[in-house]
Amino acid sequence: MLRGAVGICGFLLLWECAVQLGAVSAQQLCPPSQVAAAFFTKLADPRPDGATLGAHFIASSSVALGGFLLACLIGLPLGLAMGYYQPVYLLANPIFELLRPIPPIAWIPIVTLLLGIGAQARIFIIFLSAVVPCVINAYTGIRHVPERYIHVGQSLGMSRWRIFTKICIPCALPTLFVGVRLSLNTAWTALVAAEMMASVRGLGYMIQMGRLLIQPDIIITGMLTIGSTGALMSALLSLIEKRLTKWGAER
Amino acid sequence: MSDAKVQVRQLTKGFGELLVLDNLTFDVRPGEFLCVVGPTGCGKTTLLNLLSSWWTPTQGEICIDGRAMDPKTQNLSFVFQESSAFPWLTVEQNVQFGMKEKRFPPELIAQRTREVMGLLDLESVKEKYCHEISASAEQRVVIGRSFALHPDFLLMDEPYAQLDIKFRLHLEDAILALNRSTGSTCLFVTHNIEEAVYLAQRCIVLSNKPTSIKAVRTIDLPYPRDTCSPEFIAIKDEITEMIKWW
Amino acid sequence: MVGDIHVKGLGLSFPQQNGIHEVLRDVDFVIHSKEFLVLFGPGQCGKTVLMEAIAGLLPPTAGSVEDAQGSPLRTQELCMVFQKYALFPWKTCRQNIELPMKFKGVPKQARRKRAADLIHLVGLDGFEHSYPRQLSGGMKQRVAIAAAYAKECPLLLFDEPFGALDAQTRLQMEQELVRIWQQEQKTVVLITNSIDEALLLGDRILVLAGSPSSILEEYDLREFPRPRSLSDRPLLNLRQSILDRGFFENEGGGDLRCE
Amino acid sequence: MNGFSERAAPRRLLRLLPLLSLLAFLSVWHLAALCTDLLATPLDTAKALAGMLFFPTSKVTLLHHVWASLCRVLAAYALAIAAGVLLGVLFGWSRRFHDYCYPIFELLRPIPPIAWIPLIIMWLGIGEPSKIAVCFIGSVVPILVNTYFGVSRLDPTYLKSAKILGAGQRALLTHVILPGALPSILTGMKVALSSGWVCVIAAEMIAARKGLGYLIIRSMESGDMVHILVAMILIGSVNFLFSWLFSKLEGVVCPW
Repeated sequence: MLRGAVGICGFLLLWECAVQLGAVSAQQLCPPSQVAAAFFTKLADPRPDGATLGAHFIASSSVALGGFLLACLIGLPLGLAMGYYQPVYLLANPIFELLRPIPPIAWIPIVTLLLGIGAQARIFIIFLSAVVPCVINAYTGIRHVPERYIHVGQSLGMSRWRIFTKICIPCALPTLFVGVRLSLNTAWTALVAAEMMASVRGLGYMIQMGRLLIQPDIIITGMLTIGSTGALMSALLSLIEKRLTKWGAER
Repeated sequence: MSDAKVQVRQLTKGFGELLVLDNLTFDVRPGEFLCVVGPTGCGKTTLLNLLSSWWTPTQGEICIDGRAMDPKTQNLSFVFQESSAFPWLTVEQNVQFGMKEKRFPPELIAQRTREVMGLLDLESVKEKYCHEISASAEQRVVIGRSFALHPDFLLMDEPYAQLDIKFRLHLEDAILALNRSTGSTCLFVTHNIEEAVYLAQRCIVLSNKPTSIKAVRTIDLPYPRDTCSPEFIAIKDEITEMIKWW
Repeated sequence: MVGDIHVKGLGLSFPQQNGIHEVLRDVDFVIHSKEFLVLFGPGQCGKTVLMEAIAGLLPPTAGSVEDAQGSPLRTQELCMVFQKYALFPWKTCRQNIELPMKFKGVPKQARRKRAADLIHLVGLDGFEHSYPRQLSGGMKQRVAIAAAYAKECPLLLFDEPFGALDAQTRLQMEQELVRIWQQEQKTVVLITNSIDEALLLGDRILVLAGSPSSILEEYDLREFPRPRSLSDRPLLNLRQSILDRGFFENEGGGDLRCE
Repeated sequence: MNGFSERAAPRRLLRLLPLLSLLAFLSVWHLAALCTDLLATPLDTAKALAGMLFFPTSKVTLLHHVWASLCRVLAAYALAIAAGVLLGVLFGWSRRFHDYCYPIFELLRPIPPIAWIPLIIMWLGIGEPSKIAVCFIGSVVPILVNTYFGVSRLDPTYLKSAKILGAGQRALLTHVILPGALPSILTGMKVALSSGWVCVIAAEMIAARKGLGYLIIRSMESGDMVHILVAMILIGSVNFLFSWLFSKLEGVVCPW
């Protein structure tokens, strides 16, 4: 642990000296001290892009969580059903395979034209990108349930539905959570992209404005906030996962 | 003979033109402990999958108490070689899983759980999950779950093949005790001839592929059997000769 | 040619959160040249650690492993076959067997020829180009044995090589190992937790038990003719006497994992 | 799991379902296009796609854009493989290097590659280098993580066995560590390729003169729906092509 801290301090020190000693022009990169200062000033005053860091943060995370939860609510059951019931798989899979390769950011133009640049549009973009990992991992989770578990269920005379709910879903839970964490990550990335291209609020918009106004400290503050929020959400998610799958430690 | 618990008639299974099981016919008496032994890779697993209604036979039929076998109305249990204990349930929940699915009355479930957990000394690890207990304890959980149902027909596919020799002796006695106390009809499949002779009242010897019944050997030694006694050795050698393929 | 190997006062312990976990304490025995020695004992812990200490993978905390001249045993003079992961799945059988020779810098032609001989010796003709995942458990261990012999070293260590095989294949592989040992005279030390395997294979059996483990008993089986069968009376009596000594009682079922 | 194997569902009907769903999807698309004049019908999109591919109107043909994006991705991808595998092996292999530098990597990793675009544009302008840099960041992370995962998760028995067989440090690396970690390195490379592709499109959408991202943004600004759909289809199919090519490559590179 100690070595890790030493590593990070070294990195920050190196960054500070590089800028102070002029190795890198202050225009392009500002020292960490200035970034810290910008972070605190930005918390309070809305200049230069018309909203405080807090406002951006709330705008971003509310939209991200909205799209993410929607994606889980629709994607997970669909993936589970696709994994277990063949008709559902044959119906849903072709469309899914058709839309899957199109990356989230490619949806931004068409959604912006159709739904404008309001929160709904961004939630829809995030939903589209976050639903893909949910479906894939839910589907894989079910497909990788060991056959002998289902064999046991069948020899106990359990109906297909009970085998699905009492054996397949609990067994697939860990893979499900991998998918959920992946989709949170994708949602967060898609949000930043959407905000950078078509929005008036949010962290993505803030760093985009930072670029236009040549203020590297704003950009870096925005990036660090985005990074730490993403990490925070994932940490929260693994806490929930630990509680739900106490047995999670696979042998 | 009509008093047989399980009747298997002309059981045949082929995949395309590859014939795996060739016309197997045998009976299992109520409460009997029957062993099936055969050379490595002689279709024992195919037989087990058919007997547990996981696969449907190409030809022939399996009846329990005269009626065609049906997992919904009859109690069937299967103990695999690999552990099939559910990792998301604790040891106690695992043992009770079968009974709860068959909607046994609660007090019967409690009584049977105590009985089985006692015999397999799982009391100490009652609240633990599967990854917290040793492989032998986990397999005992599966055996407990199966015997707790007092099944009409219990199939076992070499349940402790992957366990240490020391656990094997301990488990063999536990299984025999459970077979006697619950009176369930057991069919035990194994590669290990000494194990089959130690456990079985009757032993079916299978031939190589396409598998058919080579011989049926009744073993009328008293329990518990001494693996070093001359009669035990004689029977073991006799069966080994029948199977020896190298 | 390294002669007898002396294991003197070998001790080994691992640091743990709550103090030291001592696994071995003053283990003393001699491995005679060209002998088939079996280290027999319960459970997994003590024996594998001892084997790795002899092989030089684990530095002992006390004592030493020396050859006849008193200099410490070097890894070049021995080879080891593990129970699982004995082969590299990304290499074909022939590549696995040629590997030790490649490391020693043996030229390609000589390697190819020696590998062919060894594949024939272990009875795997025709499987040169298949990958380990295409082979059965028994066949994989045959390749591992061939690879060990390819290193051309006087001492071979086997760490429960047939532990993962089914009963019949295990019996077959035990007979194969004895045949190969008799054909290519080398010193062999084998670990097992199966009493039958020890009786069928060993010239001498050393019982390793207790915690910390040490050599509790030595049995000499050289007067039993080979090939041995567990059905003949004298061997059975010996089996019974070893079991009666109750080396395992203090081990107990041990419900928690002993990795 | 073969939960379907023994079901008695009529085979014929099941085979029709995929066709059915595709038809449904196209008809919904068609209907939506008819009622809102914004969306282009599938037919028009197909015609436009064919048109742009085979009889280019503007001097910069569609293939130019695709080619521009592709070059950027592949250049960055090559760099990412070299850096990712090297760092991944270093992290997995030497304890000290891992302890000092891995936390820094962990700190920067949560920042999505797209969030780097503004900073990179400030540093490198909107020319080729900045696109390649963004794409590099997008690709190097998955490769590095998977290589590190592959190396550190390798079963220690392989290393012991190799040492016993007389392998030196260099031989350990080439004969054991790299081949052992290869399957997960390949997974990383597969993810990296599509993630790199996404990054280059994003970078082009923000500031570029050539490339699919630029094309789609220009169509958005001019409200030209057909070209947006065409660009989306192209972006999607290239991504699909990458993953298809990769699964073929995986079969050849590690047959075990």
